[in-house]
Amino acid sequence: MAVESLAGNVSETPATGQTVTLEVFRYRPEEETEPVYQAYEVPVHKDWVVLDALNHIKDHLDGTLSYRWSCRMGVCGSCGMMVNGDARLTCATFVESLLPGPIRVEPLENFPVVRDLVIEMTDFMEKLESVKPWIIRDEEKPLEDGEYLQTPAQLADFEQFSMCINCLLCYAACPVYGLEPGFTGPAVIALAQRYNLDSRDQGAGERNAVLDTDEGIWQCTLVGECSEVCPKDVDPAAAIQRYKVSSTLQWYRNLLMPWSSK
Amino acid sequence: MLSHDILIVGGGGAGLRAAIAVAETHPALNVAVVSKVYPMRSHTVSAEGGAAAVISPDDSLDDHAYDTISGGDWLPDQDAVEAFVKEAPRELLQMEHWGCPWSRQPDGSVAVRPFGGMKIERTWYASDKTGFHMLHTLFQTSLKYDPIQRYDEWFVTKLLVDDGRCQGVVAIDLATGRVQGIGAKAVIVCTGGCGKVFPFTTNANIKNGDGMALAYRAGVPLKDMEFVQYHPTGLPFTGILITEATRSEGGHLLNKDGYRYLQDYDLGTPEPRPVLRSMELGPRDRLSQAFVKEQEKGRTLQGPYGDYVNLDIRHLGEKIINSKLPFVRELCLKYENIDPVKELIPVRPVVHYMMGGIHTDIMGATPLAGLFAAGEAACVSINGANRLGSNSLTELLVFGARVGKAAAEYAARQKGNGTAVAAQAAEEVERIERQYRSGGGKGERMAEIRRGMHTAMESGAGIYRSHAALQKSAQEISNLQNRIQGIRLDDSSRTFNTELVAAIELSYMLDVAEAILASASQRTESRGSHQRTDYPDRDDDDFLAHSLAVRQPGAAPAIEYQPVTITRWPPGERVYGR
Amino acid sequence: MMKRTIEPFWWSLFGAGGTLAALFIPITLFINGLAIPLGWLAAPDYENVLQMARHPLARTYLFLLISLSFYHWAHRFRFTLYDGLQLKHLNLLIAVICYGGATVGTVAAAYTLINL
Amino acid sequence: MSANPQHTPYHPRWYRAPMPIFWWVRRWIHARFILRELTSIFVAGYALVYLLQLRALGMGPEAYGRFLELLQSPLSISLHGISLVFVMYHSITWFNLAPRALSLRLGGRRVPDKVIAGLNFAAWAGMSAALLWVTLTG
Ligand SMILES: Cc1cc2nc3c(=O)[nH]c(=O)nc-3n(C[C@H](O)[C@H](O)[C@H](O)COP(=O)(O)OP(=O)(O)OC[C@H]3O[C@@H](n4cnc5c(N)ncnc54)[C@H](O)[C@@H]3O)c2cc1C
Ligand code: SF4
Ligand code: F3S
Ligand code: FES
Repeated sequence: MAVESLAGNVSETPATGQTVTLEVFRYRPEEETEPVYQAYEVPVHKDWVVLDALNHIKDHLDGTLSYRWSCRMGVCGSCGMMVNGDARLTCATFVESLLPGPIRVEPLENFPVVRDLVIEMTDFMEKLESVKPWIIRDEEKPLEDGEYLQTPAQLADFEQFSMCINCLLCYAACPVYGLEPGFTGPAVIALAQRYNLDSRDQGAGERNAVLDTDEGIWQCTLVGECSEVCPKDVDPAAAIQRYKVSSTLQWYRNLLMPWSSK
Repeated sequence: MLSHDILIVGGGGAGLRAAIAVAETHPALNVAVVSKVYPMRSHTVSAEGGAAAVISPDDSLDDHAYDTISGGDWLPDQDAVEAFVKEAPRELLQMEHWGCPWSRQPDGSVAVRPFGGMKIERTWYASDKTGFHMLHTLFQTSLKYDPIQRYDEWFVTKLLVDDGRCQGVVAIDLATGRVQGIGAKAVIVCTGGCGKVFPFTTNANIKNGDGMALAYRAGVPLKDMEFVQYHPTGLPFTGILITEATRSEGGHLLNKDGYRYLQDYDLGTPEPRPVLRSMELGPRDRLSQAFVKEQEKGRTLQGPYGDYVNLDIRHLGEKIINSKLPFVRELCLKYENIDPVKELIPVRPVVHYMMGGIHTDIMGATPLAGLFAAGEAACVSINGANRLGSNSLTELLVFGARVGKAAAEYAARQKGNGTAVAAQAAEEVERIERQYRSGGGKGERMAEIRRGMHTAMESGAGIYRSHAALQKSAQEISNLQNRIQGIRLDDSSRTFNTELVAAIELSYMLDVAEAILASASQRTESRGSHQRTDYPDRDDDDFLAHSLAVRQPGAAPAIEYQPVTITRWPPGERVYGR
Repeated sequence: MMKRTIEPFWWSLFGAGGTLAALFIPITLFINGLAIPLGWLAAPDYENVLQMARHPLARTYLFLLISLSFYHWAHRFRFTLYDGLQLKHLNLLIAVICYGGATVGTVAAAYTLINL
Repeated sequence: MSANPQHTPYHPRWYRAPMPIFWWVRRWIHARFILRELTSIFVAGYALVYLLQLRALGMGPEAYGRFLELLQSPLSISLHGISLVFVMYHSITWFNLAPRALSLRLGGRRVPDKVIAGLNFAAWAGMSAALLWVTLTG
């Protein structure tokens, strides 16, 4: 007979008998101008992550709660929220680690809230595009000539910065972004650095125009929280810091040898 | 009404590749990508293992074709497979030129790894986050093409068809709740698979078969829907995938006695090192079926979330695991609290992939003029009765590029939309508006219907199927089709109303479920992933053919058949491990 | 390519000052501000100290340490005022006070050390 | 909840949480950051004291003696005590962050961050010992 006992519908997993309270940030623009907190009592299941608890609320208690999620495996980057004040991926944060609760769930900080736990992120998308995150070359090699060779060491130079899932936790954690919404911000700078450091790319100069500016890297005061909260160890703070070093060297080079710059 | 030359529904690997193909081949055309999630959230992001294409000198296109065809139990169309294997290397190279961080050999050339069902190592990989890197590379590259516009977080509810051709869609802008018709000369559906029809799946929340249902409702047949791939190694409870690369790097599957049980199922004899097309590197359908047999013999282990077996990669050592399978380790540590360097990984078969989908030809055109499809939502078909691991990511690229060109050529020849289309759009807008207003009502919760569907699909369309179970499930789905009419929606807000979206997705899934069950019950043979306990043998006389499910409003779908295209590989026995 | 910003210049002074200060200030402060006044260490002889401080290398070291520490402060404090007190709108005024202060300190240090 | 919120269909009114002026007292990690930034006051403050000491040195033995006496006052001792804590905090945070700015590779492999930070701390200890030695023997 077929595989019958496939449990996977997360709401049907064994409960421990305990319950926990989720205090969820609610904001319904049609009804209220200020957010409120709504408490939900949710059963505790071993192996449940905070996202499972939210799904339980949505399925069984209150269908109006809105939030984003998709992969439930920490790679699509959509489920970032503030959990007890920390920026977290809710699909990677176990309920058990937060007992006895209550667990406070809020939208990511520093972003406008569209509704409930859904934040507005077009600002981020525009910034992402502004740094030209694609391979820029003076001359493209035809496909017939095969791949650009890249040694494992050259790959390692930028690999870490290519791991970003655009979850925005770093933006929620960075107070400078909260204060200065114009700040390009950690993930976008890390992405620019990912291309700058790629041996196949020649576009660093073009990206500099956006990054080596007061709204770019020079806005960052190395709070470092961005790297602390990053679920993928991208270490955007390091990306920014190294960018500052290379920009500074370039600055002095231009100063001392103006003829060498383009 | 908004309007574009080409509208692509879906911003996953297939959709983005198609968009770039349009922008590159017909830069004068204006192309838009509509996606219900930001493109980089699409489920392509979670693919781990790799993408197949012939690159090493001892490999050949014929070998890749043969592996694909035999892996698909001779159901793939061989002309499509030949085109696929031929264009695959170029597409992956193109990804390299666009910046995809493929893993490398010491000399700097691209590295390949072996994969299940493959005779020669030909899987390109970017660590074990291949899909992630491909999707982000495609998305970031797409940003450089000005003709490509995006509708991020817009949810398509209907295809507009008039005068025998598809001329646009209606979609909800989630942030504002505005329902909007978008006209187009050609529409390409790249909405991905439908794993969420089943309860236990590797698929993300967004994989609801939307595009399949949209096409099906527009009268386009769904092809080979009975072929649902179970991946042999998912984590119990979450269904998170442990990539096949664990096995290609040398992982072993062990039953409760620590025995490599695959040797009992005609998959070869155990060797300490991985052997291609043998044992753990057999095809997914055979491995998943072997699990069920072990289960019947009582040789699996019991856990809180059902039976499981163990995947052992400890002998690979920490270094290999960290360099080649870091994501696997991360997932195990984060979601199961086990360290695969020291511990066994509990795994069980899990619904993973749809071989079937929207019926298209080799260029991605559907029988409905102006409607095209590619990616997991489509069935070309190269996957036949069982897809080989790492062929899908390549398929997104090859057929994404093809469909983009084909749609662009078609669109360049078309004139604008007729007036009837606007009226149709207005009608659909009104229908959705009514649904908004129905919020706050009484009735059954959506979760009940979903649970009913899950139970029906699991018992009827699991790894092994039978006439009786399929009939019962089909009846159940038809009941659910009625029940969903009266479901309760709490939310009447226009702003980011995810409940309304989920309700529409559920209705899509019921349509897809109906097609799966009907196709499965008509196919009275066993082939690849479709195993009938009552018809255990392959039957080439009657079923060397694709099933086509055609929607019949208010009744079960009609199933038609279309012969498989055979070019150079006459049907043979599938041999693994010998 | 044209540079849009002079930030790299301030930042390099900030960085250099931060590093020198991190290496040398704690021990200098400990010796001169605590250990000697509290009698844990014997105060070195006046002439000796003067001789040592007059060495060209010592003068250079002292100049850099003191001046760059000022610039380190100027840069950091400027941003602390921007962020910590949200005074970004006083941008120019704050910058003039901070970097100006450090420059005055630098001139004073140069004057003192030359005339030592 | 306030009465009568304005909302036009199709234009969601976003909620923006205001950032309070003293945002950094709400959370320890942010307070820690502000503390780190404030160490600069103590760095510059001590640099000034040191400069004054050098000035006294240049003005002759009496002036220098008076300055040393001043340093012995309880007020001076306590200010120096507090300052020491802050400048130490500066050094520790500075060296811990150093790996962020530096990416060294040796034989094709990146030098681990811990090693870079460790080298920094070693340099700190070495320099301190050297200065101490100069003072004692000088
Ligand atoms: C865990 C996992 C691992 C895998 N590993 C591999 C592997 O190693 N190798 C391999 O070859 N294959 C692998 N696969 C399979 C492969 O990843 C998928 O088949 C493929 O990514 C599907 O891509 P797609 O572009 O067709 O769809 P998706 O990437 O799923 O994208 C679908 C798009 O359609 C949009 N969409 C859907 N419905 C609507 C709607 N109604 N309105 C608007 N937009 C809509 C979505 O927003 C999304 O942008 C894996 C799959 C899974 C689940
Ligand atoms: S850098 Fe890290 S925290 Fe920031 S968006 Fe990327 S993955 Fe998320
Ligand atoms: S937290 Fe913010 S200030 Fe810089 S180091 Fe990170 S971006
Ligand atoms: S749901 Fe995808 S990252 Fe959490």
